[in-house]
Amino acid sequence: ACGGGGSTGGNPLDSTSAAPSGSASAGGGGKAVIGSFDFDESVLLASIYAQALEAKGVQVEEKPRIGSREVVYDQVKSGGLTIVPEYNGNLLAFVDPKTTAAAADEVDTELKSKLPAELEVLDSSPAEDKDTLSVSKDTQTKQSLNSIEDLAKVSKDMVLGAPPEFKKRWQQRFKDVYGLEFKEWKPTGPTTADALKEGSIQVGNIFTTDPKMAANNLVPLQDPKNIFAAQNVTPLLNKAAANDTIRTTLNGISAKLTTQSLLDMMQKISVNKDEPATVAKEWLTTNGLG
Amino acid sequence: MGDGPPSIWEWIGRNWDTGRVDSIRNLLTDHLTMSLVPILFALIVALPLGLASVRWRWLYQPTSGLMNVVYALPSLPVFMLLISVTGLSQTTVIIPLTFYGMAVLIPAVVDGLNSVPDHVRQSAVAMGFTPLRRLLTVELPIAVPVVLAGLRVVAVSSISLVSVGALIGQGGLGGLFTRAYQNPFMPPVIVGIVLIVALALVADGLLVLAQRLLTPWVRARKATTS
Amino acid sequence: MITFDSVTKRYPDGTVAVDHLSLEAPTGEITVFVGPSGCGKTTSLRMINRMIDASEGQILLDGEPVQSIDPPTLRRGIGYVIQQAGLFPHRKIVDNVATVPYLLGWDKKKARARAMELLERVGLDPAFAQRYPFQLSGGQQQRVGVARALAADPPVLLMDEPFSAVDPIVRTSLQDELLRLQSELNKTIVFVTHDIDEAIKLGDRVAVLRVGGKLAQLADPKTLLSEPADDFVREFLGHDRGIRRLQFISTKGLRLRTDLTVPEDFDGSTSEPWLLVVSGDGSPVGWRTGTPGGELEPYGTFLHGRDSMRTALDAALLSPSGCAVAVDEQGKVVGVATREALDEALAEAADG
Amino acid sequence: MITFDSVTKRYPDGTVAVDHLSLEAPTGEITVFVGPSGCGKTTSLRMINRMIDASEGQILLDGEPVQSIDPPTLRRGIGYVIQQAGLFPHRKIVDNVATVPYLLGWDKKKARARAMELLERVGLDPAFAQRYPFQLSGGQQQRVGVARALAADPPVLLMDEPFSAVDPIVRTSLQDELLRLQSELNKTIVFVTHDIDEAIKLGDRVAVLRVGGKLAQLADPKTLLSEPADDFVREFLGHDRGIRRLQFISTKGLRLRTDLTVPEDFDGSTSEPWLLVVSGDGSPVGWRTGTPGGELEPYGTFLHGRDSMRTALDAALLSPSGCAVAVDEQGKVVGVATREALDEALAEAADG
Amino acid sequence: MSWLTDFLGWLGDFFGNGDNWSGPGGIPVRLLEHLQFSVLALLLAVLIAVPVGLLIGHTGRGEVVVVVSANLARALPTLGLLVMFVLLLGTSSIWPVIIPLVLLSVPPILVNTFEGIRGVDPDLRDAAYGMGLRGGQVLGRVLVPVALPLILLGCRLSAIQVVATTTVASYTGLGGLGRYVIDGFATKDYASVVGGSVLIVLFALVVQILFTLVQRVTVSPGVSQRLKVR
Ligand SMILES: Nc1ncnc2c1ncn2[C@@H]1O[C@H](COP(=O)(O)OP(=O)(O)OP(=O)(O)O)[C@@H](O)[C@H]1O
Ligand SMILES: Nc1ncnc2c1ncn2[C@@H]1O[C@H](COP(=O)(O)OP(=O)(O)OP(=O)(O)O)[C@@H](O)[C@H]1O
Ligand SMILES: [Mg+2]
Ligand SMILES: [Mg+2]
Repeated sequence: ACGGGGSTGGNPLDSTSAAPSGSASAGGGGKAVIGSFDFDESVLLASIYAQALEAKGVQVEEKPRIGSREVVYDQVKSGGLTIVPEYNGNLLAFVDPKTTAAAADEVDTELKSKLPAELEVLDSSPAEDKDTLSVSKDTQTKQSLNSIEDLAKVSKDMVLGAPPEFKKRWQQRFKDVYGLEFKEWKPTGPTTADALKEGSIQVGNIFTTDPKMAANNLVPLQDPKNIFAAQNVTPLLNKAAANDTIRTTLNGISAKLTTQSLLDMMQKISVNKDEPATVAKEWLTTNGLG
Repeated sequence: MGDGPPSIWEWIGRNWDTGRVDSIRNLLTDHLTMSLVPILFALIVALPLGLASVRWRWLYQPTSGLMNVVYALPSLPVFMLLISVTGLSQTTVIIPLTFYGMAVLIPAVVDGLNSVPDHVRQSAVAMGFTPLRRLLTVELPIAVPVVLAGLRVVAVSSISLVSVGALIGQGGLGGLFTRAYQNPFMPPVIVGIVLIVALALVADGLLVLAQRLLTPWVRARKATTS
Repeated sequence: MITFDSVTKRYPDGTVAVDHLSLEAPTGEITVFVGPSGCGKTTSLRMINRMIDASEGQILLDGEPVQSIDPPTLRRGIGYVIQQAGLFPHRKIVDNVATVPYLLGWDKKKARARAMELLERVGLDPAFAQRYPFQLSGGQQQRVGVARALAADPPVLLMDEPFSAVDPIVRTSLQDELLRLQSELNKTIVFVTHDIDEAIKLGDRVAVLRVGGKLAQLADPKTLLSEPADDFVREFLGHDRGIRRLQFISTKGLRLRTDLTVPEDFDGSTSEPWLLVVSGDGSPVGWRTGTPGGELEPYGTFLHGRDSMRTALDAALLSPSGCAVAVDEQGKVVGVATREALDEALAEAADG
Repeated sequence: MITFDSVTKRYPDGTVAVDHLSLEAPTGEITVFVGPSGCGKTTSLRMINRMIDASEGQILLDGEPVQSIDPPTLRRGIGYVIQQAGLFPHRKIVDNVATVPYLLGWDKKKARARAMELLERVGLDPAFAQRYPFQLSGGQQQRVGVARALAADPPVLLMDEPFSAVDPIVRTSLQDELLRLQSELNKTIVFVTHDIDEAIKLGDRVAVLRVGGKLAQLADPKTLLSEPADDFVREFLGHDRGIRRLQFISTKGLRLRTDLTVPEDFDGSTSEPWLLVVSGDGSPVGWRTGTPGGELEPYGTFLHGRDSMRTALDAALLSPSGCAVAVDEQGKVVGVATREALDEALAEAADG
Repeated sequence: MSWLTDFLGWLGDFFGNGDNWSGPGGIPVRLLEHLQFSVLALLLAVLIAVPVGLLIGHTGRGEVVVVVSANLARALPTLGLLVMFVLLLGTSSIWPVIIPLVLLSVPPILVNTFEGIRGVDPDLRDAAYGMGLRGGQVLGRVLVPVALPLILLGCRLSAIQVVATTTVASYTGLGGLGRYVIDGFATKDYASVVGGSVLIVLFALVVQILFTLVQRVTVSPGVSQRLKVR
């Protein structure tokens, strides 16, 4: 769009309600507005950050489920949000769509250099939640699929299910890297796993931490060309609003967070329908961070 | 925290008042704000517009035509278009709902005023009422039942329409639906639907009650005819 | 007194509803405007209280031009009664009646007391006071309408077809009630109707208007019936003009014979062709022929001195003897009006 | 012939609307049901075409019980006219009239031709055929209602207060129209009204019902007026019963004098107290006294042999001479009915 | 004015983008999908509501159904109902979306059909029976033509409802024009949001106009003119 001169110019989807809310009397540890994407894992991570920071005397405001990265990123940049739990690989791909970095170190290094000045990322945690292209066990055996490469020959007859924003992000890269062209891109969102099971899609974009993966007998296809980069949980901060209390606390969390614990927590949320806040609290307590 | 999903009652208990923005209680408050404010605004705007349309008859045709068009506009795209002006705020939901309310209330005010029998109006004139006094003490009171009937429709549909706002993150209880869809789980959906319907019924009931108190002459008529 | 001085009303669309109307409605009398639909009756009436303003000419109220009075003030001093009563549906009967007193700023208590008094005056049970209009019948509503118009005791009353929406029986009783009230109150009443019978019954003077809003004739009812000014009026007066005229001739002067009555047990014979059999308490039983035996024949009665010649004639036509039976208020026979006596009276009436 | 054989209608709520009603409506005649509101007139009428089914007793149509006939079939053979005409708003007038012919499967062209014929018959301009009902006045709609009921030429016609929603003048013309039609068509008509005048004007026989659905009296109008069965009927018949009865007495036998007319230029004097001045073309001009000079006095006329004694009496009462002027259809003077002649005729009438 | 230029800019971006005009996500396809869902839902609603409304209005039995459904339909949140059916029935077919769509559009038609039939002047009904029309004929030849303006009004309100709900239904994965709005919102592609919204609004207006035309053609002037005269 035309980012014209007037104050109303630019993308209206920027002007989220996440504008800094007034003059909060900065307590001991300052003030933080923590946002999250509109899926449960992000809400969970944000809640872990929030509760840990609160325990350190930071005044916290939560803005859960704001939307996709496209929306949230700009909020952090503009200072509307202070902290967002990010995934280093996708963040990098977002900042620099042409990147080829795939390994965690590589990604982190590149990310730190490419981020605009207003933003910073803290330590990446070992906990990882990768995007995958997954198929049902049936499909896998029938089409003898193992990796995304195998998909290229049959993808023209297949329907891909993913969140709505997935297409815009990946369509071109799938084509460039693996030569994938799907018959149709279906915006399935949270119902992707069910859709796979029912057969209304043949390939689905599912997170590795999604407990539905195992529950529904789905198989993630290997990604030999590392199109999906490392996806370690990494806090994204607005530099101006951050302080050392925040940095230390969040780095402390990242150090203890593992893929398994993420999986466990997601299991509780997704299957047991526990509240992300409760699950977060539990984890903090167990790890002596609450 | 046990294994397996909680029952709907457990779920309500856990989420009722967590002190977080998306606790059911907070959603309820948001929902009420976003539905009641438009009802109020619509009434405030529709009264003078309705009065004007009755006084200057040529005004009615274009006004009602426009309101007909407004009423036909689907809410979601209107919310979306409005984002460019008002951003992702409650206002974005409140403005269209106000217009939908007006689309129902303006005709209601006009019908209400037209429901004043001509002979009643004439007698008021003949008895020496000044125009303003006639409007306030004769015509408006007689129009009340029809206006209230319109207001009931507006109240109920506003309350249920607010939930669509969840798709732009401003849906009050509608937030329960998007959340439940993200992490497929029925209790929030049920709670959302039940609370919204209950809110609507309560609002409707209050308006019926208001009608009874305001218009005893109408209630009495019903009692004798049924 | 209300004076129309060459009043013309031309509506914006060019319709001339009233055309140079000049007439007077005298104080304390009922003046009736009558005429076919669209002849300008309502328009004329409503120009008096300025619901409509005259295009030309002027209307005077006791000499003062109504144009010079502020409409709401003018109207508060003029009672107005219309067909559907125009009661306020949202107010109780008592408050409906007290509307103008409230407007005039009377004390609430006083206004209500006045309303209660008026309800009684127009023949309504005080229990109705606390009801709403819809709970009353059409006739009762009309009575409330009259009470409301009278509430502030205005000297002038305008009535636009007030009784035309009620059924004939109630209508008659409302007319009688109005005449009774007027005999007590002596208001200056202008009454609009399209029913010539009503006009003749109620009017001290009747103004017949023709379409286009021209005055065709202004006269007292009797003169109207006997001397219609032209074919239009004659036509409008319709059938039975001669018979209806009898209504204004009293039976007071009617010569009665008292020698034609016999008790029930009488069985002699006389030279008279018919005899009226009277019971012990003086009420009529029936006619018998001069010779005894045979059945009693039907008879018709009239209230001597109170009923009109019309009733007497009707009574005469009901009995084979051709004689009408005169009775008093108790229903006792006063005498018999023979055909000759009636003829005499009619001839006299025809002459004058 | 329609026969009510001890018919009772009890509504589910217990109301007895019609109570053991037995009467006959003879073929080719107009039978009128009259009575106060709620007396069961409508109920009785609607039991004939089975819009309502009788609770007890039966109704026979030319001897056949209506119960044995399938209602729609029965109704197609019976014309039905109601107050607001009940025209189909979505159909043009011509199609409204042709409704029953269409139902009976007539050819469309034939049905329309029949409809056009009927429109003319009831006195409507054929141009109305292509209009919709809302474009017609109440009286015109009512005419269409009658035309529609007659479309399939049913032998029986049921009419429920068909003319009560139109104004008095139109009403009179509709009544006249109906009588004219009936004189041509000779249908068996059952007519419901609450207006006794209408009943007397239209009915060959009048059935007076009292509330509760009991028959109070069944008689021809003349008998009804002269011999009401009881106080209820007498009360219901109302005022002027004697005068109205004259309506059924023809002026045919009325003795006329032809020696009382003089031309306009006559200025002699006679021994007669009054002389009728007649113009060159034979129409009456006015009364003059026996001695010449003085103004001409008003007069009243009646159509000799066509008008009733009521009109003759009225005419007599309009002139100071007490004599009624008999004229022919062209308005030419045929003779003069003196007061004596009238008295004679009235006495005769009173006797029987 | 910058607001307007922005707006026109977004519109230009959306409609000027050739990709938006072809393929499974192109405007013609989305339009057709929207049309299909709407027509299918409306058709089903009409098939259910009109006969039931006629029956209840004609016989006078079951009025409660009408009253309750009218109130409930206004109170029920569209989005909630959609999510509920999708959670209950999955997304393998369009029925989980079509069912709530139909559910929500039945009541306006039902209520208006019922009111239309019941509101017909009782004298008219009487006259029809009196002339020997049978029950079905009275309904078909008299009541329906006279009640048609109201029946069509009900259908129009339903159509409006269907168009709006179909848009919301895109949230649960249904195709149609709502996709542009939902996907655009998710990817912060406001041009797509604006373009989609404008398309939907135009679509709704066309539907509105279409019904006005249908009304003009099918309602007898004897009925519609009479309404005007009043
Ligand atoms: N506001 C108006 N504008 C134009 N013409 C009018 C208006 N009001 C009345 N008229 C016309 O003026 C004439 C007189 O109307 P008015 O109401 O005074 O008649 P009316 O004698 O009271 O008739 P009715 O007996 O029907 O009440 C009629 O021709 C009527 O159509
Ligand atoms: N469907 C019904 N259920 C119960 N009572 C009824 C019904 N229809 C009529 N009645 C009652 O039956 C009686 C006769 O009614 P009907 O309509 O035949 O009277 P009517 O003589 O035609 O009166 P009107 O002159 O007012 O038309 C009345 O007391 C009326 O209230
Ligand atoms: Mg008038
Ligand atoms: Mg009746």
